[in-house]
Amino acid sequence: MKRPKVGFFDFACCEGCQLQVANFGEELLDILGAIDVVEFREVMSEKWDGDFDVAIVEGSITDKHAVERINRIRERSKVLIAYGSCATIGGVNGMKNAFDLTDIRKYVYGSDYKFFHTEMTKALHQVVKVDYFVNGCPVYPPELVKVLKAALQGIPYYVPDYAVCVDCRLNENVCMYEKGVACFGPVTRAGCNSWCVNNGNICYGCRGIVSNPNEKGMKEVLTKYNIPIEFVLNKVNMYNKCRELVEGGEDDE
Amino acid sequence: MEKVVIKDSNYRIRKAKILRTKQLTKMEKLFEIALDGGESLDQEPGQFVMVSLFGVGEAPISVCSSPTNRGSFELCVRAAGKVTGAMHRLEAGDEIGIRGPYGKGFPIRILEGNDLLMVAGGLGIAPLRSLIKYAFDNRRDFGKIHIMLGCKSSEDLLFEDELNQWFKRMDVHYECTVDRAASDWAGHVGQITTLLPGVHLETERTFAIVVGPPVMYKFVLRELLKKNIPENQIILSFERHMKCGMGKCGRCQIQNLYCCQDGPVFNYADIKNMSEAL
Amino acid sequence: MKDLQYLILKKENLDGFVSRLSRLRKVSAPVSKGNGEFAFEEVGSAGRIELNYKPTIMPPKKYLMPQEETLLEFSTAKGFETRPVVEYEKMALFGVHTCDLAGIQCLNAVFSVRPRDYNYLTRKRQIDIIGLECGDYCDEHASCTVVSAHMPSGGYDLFFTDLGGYFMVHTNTQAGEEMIEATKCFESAAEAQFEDLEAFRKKKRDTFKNEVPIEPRFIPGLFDACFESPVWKELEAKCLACGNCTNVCPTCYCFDIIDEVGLDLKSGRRYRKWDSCQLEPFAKVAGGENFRKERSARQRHRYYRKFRYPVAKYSKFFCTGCGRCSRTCMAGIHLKDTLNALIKESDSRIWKKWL
Amino acid sequence: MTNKKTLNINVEYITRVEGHGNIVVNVKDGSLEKCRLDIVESPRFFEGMLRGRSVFEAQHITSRICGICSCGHTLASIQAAEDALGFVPSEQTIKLRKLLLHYETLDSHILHIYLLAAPDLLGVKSFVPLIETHNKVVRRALRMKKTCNEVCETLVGRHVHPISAIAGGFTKLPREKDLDDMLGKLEGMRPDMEATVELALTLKFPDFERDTEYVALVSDDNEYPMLMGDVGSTDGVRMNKKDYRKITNEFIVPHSSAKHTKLSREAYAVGALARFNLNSEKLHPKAKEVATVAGLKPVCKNPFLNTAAQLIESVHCLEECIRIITGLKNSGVNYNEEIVVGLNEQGRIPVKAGNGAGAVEVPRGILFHNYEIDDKGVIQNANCIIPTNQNLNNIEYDMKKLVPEMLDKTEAEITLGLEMLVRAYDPCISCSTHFLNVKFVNR
Repeated sequence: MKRPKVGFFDFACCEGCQLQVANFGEELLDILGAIDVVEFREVMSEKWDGDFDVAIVEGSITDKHAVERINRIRERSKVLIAYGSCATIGGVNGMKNAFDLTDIRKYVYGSDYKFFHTEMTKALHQVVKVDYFVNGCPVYPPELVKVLKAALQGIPYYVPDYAVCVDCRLNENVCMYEKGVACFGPVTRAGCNSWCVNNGNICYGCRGIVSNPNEKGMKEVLTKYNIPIEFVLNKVNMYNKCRELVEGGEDDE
Repeated sequence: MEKVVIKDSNYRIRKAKILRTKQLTKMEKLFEIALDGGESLDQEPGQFVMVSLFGVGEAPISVCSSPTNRGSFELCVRAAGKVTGAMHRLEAGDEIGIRGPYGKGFPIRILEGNDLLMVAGGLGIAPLRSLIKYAFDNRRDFGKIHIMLGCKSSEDLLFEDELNQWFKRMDVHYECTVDRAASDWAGHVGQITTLLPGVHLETERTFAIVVGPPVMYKFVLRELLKKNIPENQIILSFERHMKCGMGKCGRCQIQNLYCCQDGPVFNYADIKNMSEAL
Repeated sequence: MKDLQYLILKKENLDGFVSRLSRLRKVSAPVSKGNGEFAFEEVGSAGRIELNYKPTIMPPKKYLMPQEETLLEFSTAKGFETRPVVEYEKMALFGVHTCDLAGIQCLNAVFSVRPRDYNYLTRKRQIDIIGLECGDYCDEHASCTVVSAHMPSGGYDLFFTDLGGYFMVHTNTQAGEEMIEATKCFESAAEAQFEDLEAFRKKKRDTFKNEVPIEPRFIPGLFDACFESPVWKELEAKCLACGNCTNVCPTCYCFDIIDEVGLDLKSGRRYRKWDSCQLEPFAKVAGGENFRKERSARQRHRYYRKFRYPVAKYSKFFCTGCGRCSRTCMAGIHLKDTLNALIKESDSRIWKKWL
Repeated sequence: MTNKKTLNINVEYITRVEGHGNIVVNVKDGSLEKCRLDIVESPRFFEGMLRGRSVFEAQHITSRICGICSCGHTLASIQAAEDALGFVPSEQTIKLRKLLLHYETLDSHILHIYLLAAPDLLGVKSFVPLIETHNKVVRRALRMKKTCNEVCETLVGRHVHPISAIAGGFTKLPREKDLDDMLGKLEGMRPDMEATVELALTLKFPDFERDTEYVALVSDDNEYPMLMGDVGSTDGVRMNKKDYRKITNEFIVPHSSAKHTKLSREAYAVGALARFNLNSEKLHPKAKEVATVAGLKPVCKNPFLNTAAQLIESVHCLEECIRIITGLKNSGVNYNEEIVVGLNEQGRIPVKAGNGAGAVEVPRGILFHNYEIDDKGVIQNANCIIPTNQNLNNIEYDMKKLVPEMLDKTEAEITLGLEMLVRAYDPCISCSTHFLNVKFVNR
């Protein structure tokens, strides 16, 4: 069997998800036995001008240049994988959308702000067709392997559409609510093995919200535990602000 | 952790080979399958098997051929999920795994000697076809046979060449309707319920067998009851999500019933008060 | 006769028992997880074991029916080859409360009924179970008396009752006898000690009272009358569908079956993994239809799977009164509240008929 | 020089660096007209987004500035937050933070030495062909990388965006078996480290020097300063971290979406070489030994040798990690210090208005975070100055000196030389495109 040609690409992101690939250790060599990585700017100088069987794309779309580039990548790729929170749900870059874009540009660049174009942050699927989603900030490596295999097999991968609590309970963590702390586990898509709660932190919702959350019930729970709802909504926007964007969302200019 | 191979596992797989495939429509493909070593599937009409595509998973698929057809069996597969989607890429000669048959099929011994009104909507024709074929192969065991078929559009019709033959048969009353017709469609247009009022039935000796999507049942049942077909002479077959086929995994449960063991074929009288069933 | 089945283990010998046993097999027992929570974990001595614990976060079903277990190994490299397998581990579970013993008995019933599940049954044979009696309620969520799970009624190999300076130990099976033989820590029980046990049980009968205002034999009838009750709609508003209640339930056993391949895409395994009827995709079919889309229908289904359906199929409740589902529910859906609401609601309906 | 060469080099997207940068060089008739490092990374406005957020969320958010130095950002952010709140962390917490910082430095240096820099020195385009030709070396690199990742995972949940390190301390402290596990893995790494040193000593680095001012943390004690200290330079500057703006003197250049900096002269450099040049006498004896064998002496002015300084620091970090864990094993960990996240907001740490700065030596050099918070702990202004920003100006000056020295070479060779120079600094470009708030500075 010919190894499929795989390219890694990045847009606005921290490149931490790509780094997760290097963290596989020697297992990476097994993965490289199954795929032929032909472009991966962060660790390779090789470039590829043919088509890609699989494009793994990290980062969100934040300007016109990026829109053009992602469209070019899409055209050249049989399968496109949105890789990491920035790509799948907009991630932390989405926090920008809570501000007036001109205002935030002025804040950061001062009087020269006009040189620096930016648009509302978008997740990849809000710009191009996406075949697979690997959620998480950063991605959970076992899930990446799962998705990669599904892509190679040509079968769909369904991102779990149930709460992080499922895994969290199986891991026998003491529930954050028991400790009196707000946690996004109940409304966040599982698949990370409740990574953050296992380490004593709360779930921040980096994998996106389940498709049918009980918002009213969630608010009641917060009220019950005396947690200010405003505080929580602000926190949920740390990763999930782009949810509010309608497909092909508004540009500021 | 120790690991041993167990002989009597419920999850043992029988090897099978695809003998022939036929693309019926864009979404549906027919597979003729033979178990390894000439084993017989020994299914009843209306039963289903778990089909294994290793590395992809298992899916419950009802057998659409009649047990009177020995040596091989047929599955009509709609590409709707992971396994069924991948199955569409398989061709003659490919190997698959089979578990089963599972479930309760159509109650042949009870149907014998009676008239049959068989109503199928969409993919519902697949399980019903096993009974139709069985009844044709044992034609003298049954009274009148009515077949009413409904489909979204004429392009979606399954087993078209067979339908034409049924149409030509003198000992079968066959009608077909489509919701949307292509320009070359000369038949009925409209919901399946529009066919029923015109059928003449001897209600006391007629069994209605209905297989179709969930939305269809409500309307068809209303028509059948209007025609005074006794509740215990209405037979339905349900589709549910199944994983084990053995009444354990809980997926297919309809209140206290397990679709995989107590069904998929049910008597309307038994389930008419179960709100999860219909 | 009775005397032969009972031995005592002095408290100071508990550590000897546990450490000797742990040299023979893995021993798992309740330990503290902090914040007043407990979990069954592997121990090598009695040091970390909490004898006075409220039900662990996960019930012992995590050992009998692991969250993930391989059913089949396959290779498609040349033709295909499959091997049905069972994974098991020789172990002893120490300190299992009567509610959890009842839970294990429920699982035994499910997997013994035909078609029998050899994966479960083979593993079960390798697990010795040592019960531990409660003298008092663990907390306000427990409802073991309504389902009669507060008193020992089999399902164990050895059963410990803490009577102060020593444990009264009941031997129920040959596996239990073998543990006693192998560890040599036990002594025969004296008459006075049987009296202690009697006194303990008597006090216990006074402490444990039916927690809901209905006789257990009427519960199936209650549920028959309440399928369309508005109580379920109230749960719709509260439930977050996190699946906690089913995951922590000692008798929930629904599962998913998943294939996993290696990077060669040719060999792999088929395994089953716990699933939950509370989760959105559970009853969804490939065509997109979801047969229990509403959270109310899913919650209702859960309750019926505890109090109605298994009564017909296995002649027992599949609720053990352990209270875990209520304890774990951040939305505050509490089992006793639900039962009370159903009782109240059906009472009012009966009254309405009369008025 | 008789070379009347005309050159037009345009490297779009420098590879094997973190983030997007282009090199633009224009030589006309043998004289250098243009020589620039363009930063074309899409800006992400982190400082802007931090406004209105709780200072206790800052470390979680700023960790996302960069996946490679996320632990460094976390630590700088925590330091700034605690400074603003007037909170003093416990000794145990400081020990564990130092351990975390060493883990990340070790991890990052190994990644850079093996996967990013070594291919140039071995004349290949990436580590991928090395799988065939130098399988043992690649395996060793991946093994070391994985060990770093695993110990990080044990300590803080994961390396990329650590989970348990927050303002106030740690949400999960390593258990006895965790300490044993980490210690075992690190001690097991020593042979690989020795082999790495051996291999690195065989590499031939380009001969090039430029007189440069180097900036790094300095301190008066005997510890090689990474987490705490004042800011010092080889030109004799020494200032408190609070005065970081006087050191960095940021300014905007039109071709870059990242800000540039200068101190005593036109530019300065930070990073492993800067730290070595300022603090080499405080290195672990084993690291000093490597420096001696490699012939590296302060003040070394060859930027390509930053990779060598990274090697020396790797040895130092590994030994320091082993020392810290052994210490923790002997003293025991106080688990009462384990804190519950989120309860900060509910008064575990008294919240008051303030302005705090953090300065931490992350793998690529000194990193500054600065937050101004109100009396509810809400961030009013934020500023992060990234090592790569500080190096960009210096890289350009290096390039301007390097190009004329290479004019007799082919265009491909010059291009590679320039790329290697940029890569030697191990730039982290997505980090560097988070600019300061100009208004904030001028106020």
